[in-house]
Amino acid sequence: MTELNLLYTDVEDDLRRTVRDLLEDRLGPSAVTAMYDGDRTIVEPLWRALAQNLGLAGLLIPEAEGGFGASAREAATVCEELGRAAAPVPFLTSAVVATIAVTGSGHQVVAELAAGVTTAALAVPFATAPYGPVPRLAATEGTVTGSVSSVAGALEADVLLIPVDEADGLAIYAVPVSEAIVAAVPSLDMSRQLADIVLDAAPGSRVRGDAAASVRAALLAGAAMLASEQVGVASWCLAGTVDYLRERRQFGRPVGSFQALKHRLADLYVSVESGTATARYAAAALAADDSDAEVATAIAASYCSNLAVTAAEEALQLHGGIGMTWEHPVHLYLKRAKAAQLALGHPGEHRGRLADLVDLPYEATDAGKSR
Amino acid sequence: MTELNLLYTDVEDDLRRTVRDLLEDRLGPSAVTAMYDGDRTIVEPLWRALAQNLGLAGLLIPEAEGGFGASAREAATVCEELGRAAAPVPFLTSAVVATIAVTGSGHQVVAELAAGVTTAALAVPFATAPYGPVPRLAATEGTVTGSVSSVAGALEADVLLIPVDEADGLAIYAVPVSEAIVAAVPSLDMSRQLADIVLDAAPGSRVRGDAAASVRAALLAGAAMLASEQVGVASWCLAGTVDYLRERRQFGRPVGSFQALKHRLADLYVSVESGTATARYAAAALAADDSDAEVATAIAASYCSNLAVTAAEEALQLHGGIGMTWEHPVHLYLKRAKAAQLALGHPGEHRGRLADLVDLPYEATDAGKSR
Amino acid sequence: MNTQTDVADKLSEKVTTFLAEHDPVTTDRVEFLRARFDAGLAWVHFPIGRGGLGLAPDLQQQVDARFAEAGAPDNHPRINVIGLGMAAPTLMAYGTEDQLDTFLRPLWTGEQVWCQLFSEPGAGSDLAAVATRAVRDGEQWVVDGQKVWTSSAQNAQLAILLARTDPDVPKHAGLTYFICDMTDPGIEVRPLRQITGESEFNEVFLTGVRIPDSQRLGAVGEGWKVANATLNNERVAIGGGPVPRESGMVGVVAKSWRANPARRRPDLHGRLMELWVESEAARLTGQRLRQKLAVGQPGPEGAAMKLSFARLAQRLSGLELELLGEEGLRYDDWTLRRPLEVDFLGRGPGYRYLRAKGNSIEGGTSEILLNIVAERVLGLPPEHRVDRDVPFRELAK
Amino acid sequence: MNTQTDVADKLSEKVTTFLAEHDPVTTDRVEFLRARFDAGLAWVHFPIGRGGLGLAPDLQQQVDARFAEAGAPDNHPRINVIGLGMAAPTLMAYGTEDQLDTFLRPLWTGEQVWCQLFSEPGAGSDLAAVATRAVRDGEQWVVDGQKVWTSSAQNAQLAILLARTDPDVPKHAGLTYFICDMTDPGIEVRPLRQITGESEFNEVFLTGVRIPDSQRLGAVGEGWKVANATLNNERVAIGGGPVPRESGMVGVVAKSWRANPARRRPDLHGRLMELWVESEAARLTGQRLRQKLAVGQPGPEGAAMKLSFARLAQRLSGLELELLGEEGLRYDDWTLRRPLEVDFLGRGPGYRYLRAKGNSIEGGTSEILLNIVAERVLGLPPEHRVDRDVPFRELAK
Repeated sequence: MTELNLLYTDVEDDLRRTVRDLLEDRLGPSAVTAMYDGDRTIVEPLWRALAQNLGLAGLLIPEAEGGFGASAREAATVCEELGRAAAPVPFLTSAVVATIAVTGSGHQVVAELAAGVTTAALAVPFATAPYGPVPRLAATEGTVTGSVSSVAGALEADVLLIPVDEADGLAIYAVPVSEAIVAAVPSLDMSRQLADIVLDAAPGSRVRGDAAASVRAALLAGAAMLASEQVGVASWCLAGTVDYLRERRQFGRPVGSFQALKHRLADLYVSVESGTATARYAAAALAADDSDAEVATAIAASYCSNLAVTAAEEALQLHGGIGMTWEHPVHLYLKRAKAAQLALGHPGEHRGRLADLVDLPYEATDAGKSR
Repeated sequence: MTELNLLYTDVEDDLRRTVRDLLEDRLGPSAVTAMYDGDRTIVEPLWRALAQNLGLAGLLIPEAEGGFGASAREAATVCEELGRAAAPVPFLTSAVVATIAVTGSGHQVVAELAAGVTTAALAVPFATAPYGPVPRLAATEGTVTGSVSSVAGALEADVLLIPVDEADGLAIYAVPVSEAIVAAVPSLDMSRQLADIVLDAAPGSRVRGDAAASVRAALLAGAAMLASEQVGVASWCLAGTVDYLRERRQFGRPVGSFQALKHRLADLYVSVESGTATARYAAAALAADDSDAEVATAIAASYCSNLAVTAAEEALQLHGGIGMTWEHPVHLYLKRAKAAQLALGHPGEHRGRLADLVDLPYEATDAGKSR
Repeated sequence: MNTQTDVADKLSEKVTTFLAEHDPVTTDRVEFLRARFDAGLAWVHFPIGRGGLGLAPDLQQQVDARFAEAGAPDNHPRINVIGLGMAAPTLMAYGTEDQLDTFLRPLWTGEQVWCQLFSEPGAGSDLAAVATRAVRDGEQWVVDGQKVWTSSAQNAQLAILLARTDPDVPKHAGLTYFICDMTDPGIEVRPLRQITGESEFNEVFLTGVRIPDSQRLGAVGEGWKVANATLNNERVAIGGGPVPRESGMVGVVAKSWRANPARRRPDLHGRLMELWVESEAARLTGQRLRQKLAVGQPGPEGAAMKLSFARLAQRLSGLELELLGEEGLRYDDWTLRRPLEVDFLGRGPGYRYLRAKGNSIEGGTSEILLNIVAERVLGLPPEHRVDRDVPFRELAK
Repeated sequence: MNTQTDVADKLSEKVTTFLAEHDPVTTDRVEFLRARFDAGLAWVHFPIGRGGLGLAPDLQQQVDARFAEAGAPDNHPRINVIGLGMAAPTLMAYGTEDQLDTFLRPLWTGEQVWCQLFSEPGAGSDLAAVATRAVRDGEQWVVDGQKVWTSSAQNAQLAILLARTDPDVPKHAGLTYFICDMTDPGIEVRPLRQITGESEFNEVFLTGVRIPDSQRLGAVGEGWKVANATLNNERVAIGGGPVPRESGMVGVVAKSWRANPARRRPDLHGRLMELWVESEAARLTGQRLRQKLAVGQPGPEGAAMKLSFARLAQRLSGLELELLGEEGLRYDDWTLRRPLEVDFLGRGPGYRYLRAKGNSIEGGTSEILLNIVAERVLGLPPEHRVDRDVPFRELAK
């Protein structure tokens, strides 16, 4: 077995630089803060620039289907940068999760996604883990009826991809948002605001049947890419705090010279390095279609979910009072991190799946399933 | 409901002082260290002084049965001091657990225990929690046959109290050690060395039938008193480390002036205070025969078991290299703490029982038991 | 002869007499409160003539209970926390007779609400690094600077203010303590929004604010000593009576666990039980501390309580969101509000999670409290201080 | 043209030739090793004539593999860890030609085992606080003092020694580095027993030990610089090839979990899975670090690896005892032994628990490593140092 490369390739470094430059240029923290008061004007132009100008929308779509044919490694690099900027764009929900759910279906939505002219969202609650059955709606004669709550990416989407219960299994229907009631809900993380969706005999187009594996693959890749996003969040928190404590002076000396704080930041650094390794491994395993990909994802998802929360909590505490204010961006990362911890499977769910996969079952019997 | 007093009464403070003076006078750490090489000469005279001269053997036995008629509060105070000195005496095993198992039986062993002329041990593995069934031996025509492993206090005992399976439930038989094979086993904590017991048609005297409640009460009180012992261990570790770091100089200043270490010791202080409160509450609740006594014991046992381990681990680390040596007493406390964590129920078992008692079951159904 | 009971009985009689003379239902609210103050029943441990009777502080509880029973109006203590808890004892300790005459009664009756102008953006945990300047101009002081984290500034008539009167001496030596009129035209109050979306606190900008020298508390240059008296009052307040099991955050989470059987998972249960046990440990530690204080064994252990409280509130509110899953991803309301009190239990779980982050920062960060425990409780040596003997002006900012 | 392959091929040829000329089975062991040294196949990155060929260090692995394949005797590298890993590179960097002639070959062949006389009871983490004195006496130095934590002292013929030659200058400036003969009559080695019952290390007492000045390494007063070269070699050693999943302590605990279904409980499972994930994270971090080093992106991240390793070893070995319950209360053997290597996996769980406590102390405590990460990786400001400019003699001990 060749060892997977856990470093960033030159291509990935270039991609990172491009994305980072664009975000530094176009997105200030105050624009994200404004979203908490309902001002979402930043989203559309920023996403258009990333999706179309940089071509990120079609990053994961095979060239044959009109995309870039890049791998999870590159997508992960993008996610890291989006996390680092707390960027309010639907890359994860549209270009990763929705895209993987429909790739290979031959449906026209794939080409539209590849071109970045359509943005989509898989209509499942954002908390859904890749391991269990997903909530499904009902379809009759080409129309879909039902509701789904707390969907991420729906507010930015043109098309909703609806998991539908058919006689022979799960199907995916594409429903234009114009045919759905999409109600924005106040969300813990307004940089990825959720929505409740209601469909009442909404006309839909059947994208694919036998879709359980596709949905599972989509959510699994989502969890793996979210881990890289969480690494980005954690890296920002570490770097921002180090910078702040190097400058901030109290008791006549830089606050960053106090040993207790230094040790906490050093601990955090060790964790960020570890998280980076797990997220890189998950991305590399998915990119290589490695048999260890599911294990790798569960490791990265459970580790990085908690890492980002810890990093953001430490960042806030070590910033002191200023970290509690609306003006300072640290809260944007705390909210992003805490919401991401609950998204696409809670760390405990990932560890539970891992226990099955690596033969460390909870139960005293060896009857199989661990919960 | 009157609030239970969580402070030490004057009587308890006097008792503490008496016990501490005797231990400081008679027991150096080197005597405990010597036990790891098999030298147990300290045990018998030290225990005789405590049991008979100070009368601690009969502390918990009602005056009507020849004892002092003191309560769990006083016994807990004694346990704290024994923990603080890592004292190798069978107070917990004989004067608490064995004594409570037979108190009220009317058997002559009670009077002998009260006088301190007999030392006893309840023959159950030291790891046994108060919540499940205890392992039992078989009795035929006044003789007992079977084996029990890893029993604490057996090496110091004159009489073994054997849980025996009878047609109508659990009984306790008293068997003189001279009729048993008691094999000392190398133990993690040699200050409370364990033994394996084998009985081959050993003649025994039936102490009581219908003994399940007595055994349970004995183990529960044992767990509560062990919590106070653990507080004593933790207090020694904290105080010893603070003293050491105040004196020890590195880099031209007292090591105790480094902030990272100060914060860790301050955290430990907070935990020791909390542990003291839980142990005091458990002792007070048992002394008052409060309906909350089982909850109080489970809280104290689960909290203080981990507290003592944390305190000893921190003490070792903060002592640096010297803490890893055989000469320095810190390892005696680490071994005592780690063994105590596994004794009379693991913290997880206590929390599991607590979950049932306070209606926080694990299972999704409300079928009752939490595991 | 039990003199303690004796005193309590006499006090009870006094209340009875007062209530007979002042019908709590028909008397005007402010008149009633003024009369209660004048009768010495406001804070019985204060001296006679100053709203008290020179009695033991623990007798206050029975007096308050009697008035509450009788349906008497209270002085809205939660609206004037700074005044009652911090300004009043500091006034009592350092105030001149004139100052006591002027300020104590309207403070206690709630006619004047007080706020605190200590914290500054540049100071943070280094409380003495106050940069707000007060310059003497005849019988007045002229104050310029900026304060922050001021609760109730929008409602307050008066403030306790710490300002630098001499920048040429070391940090702690150049401060003076004032009573500042919040209606001065040089005062501007701006709400400071917090991560919860709310604005509990304010920034206060002082521009040419004039304070008569008669409103100086303590000597010029003794501000740090006076401020410490105030701050000690903040930390001493450990709160009154017994706290039942599952109070506060642990109760919220336990309730949520009981109500959501479908969300139960073993990893969450493990953490729930650990935190439940720790919450009980903290509750019992508080109980033990109260018992110690009652028999006169006080100490700086209040710092330890605050540390535990903050840690538990944060960990439990974090767990609550994890327990709720999808529901935890939603937030109740981001609208800017200006509440006068924190409503931990009335708001949603996301609010609790965010607001609890402040518990380890406000009123002394957990890091400062750990220093206090290490140095004052454990006797560990202090950090090397580079700012002790340097004139404030020369300290690098 | 791939010059790298080219070099590797030529090296391989050289080994083939050597093996043809020196039958690894029939040649006397020491003769064989001496010849291998002389052929430059001992450590190929050392210069020609010093056991090497001046090649890249990563070529050594293939050479060692070839010799192992051929059944050649090795130089018992685990018995002479200090000599090979620390003394040799320091000699190479600071040794005179005479010193290199005298010491390198018998060091590499294992004819002379080395130990390290740096640590002292009074110094601890403050490595430069060496109190052992070396006083010049003509062409010799006379050394008196006490060293500690010396592994292999009972087998060593030689030692690298750090001693104070000038107490009147600041701490770091008064040290000198020597090669000390362990057979000198002034040397007394006493086993130092550890909490496991074993004695891996020794105390070494030096009384009037005489060292010729020709055995000084580096200039008088430059001992700290030379010692740092040695210590950096200690920390660089991150170890060679890929590490499979569930290696080391996590594998032991996972195996125990699989073998003991009756002991499974949800709280233990939660901790097992957390530590399993953390162990994987640490393993992948190590893999990533190796990949970085291979493409020449080194850094001080080795400190981070050591921190993770110590923490995991301690937490996992603690969990193992909890998982075992009653069995965890028993210990395998308290008898005093003097092993030359630590046998983590061959001994019992109690031993593992106790021995792992040393992982965060030996070779740099975790606290010192955290300082290193904070200052050298994150660039946070150093602590205020009070001992930099004071003569060693005047520092309070």
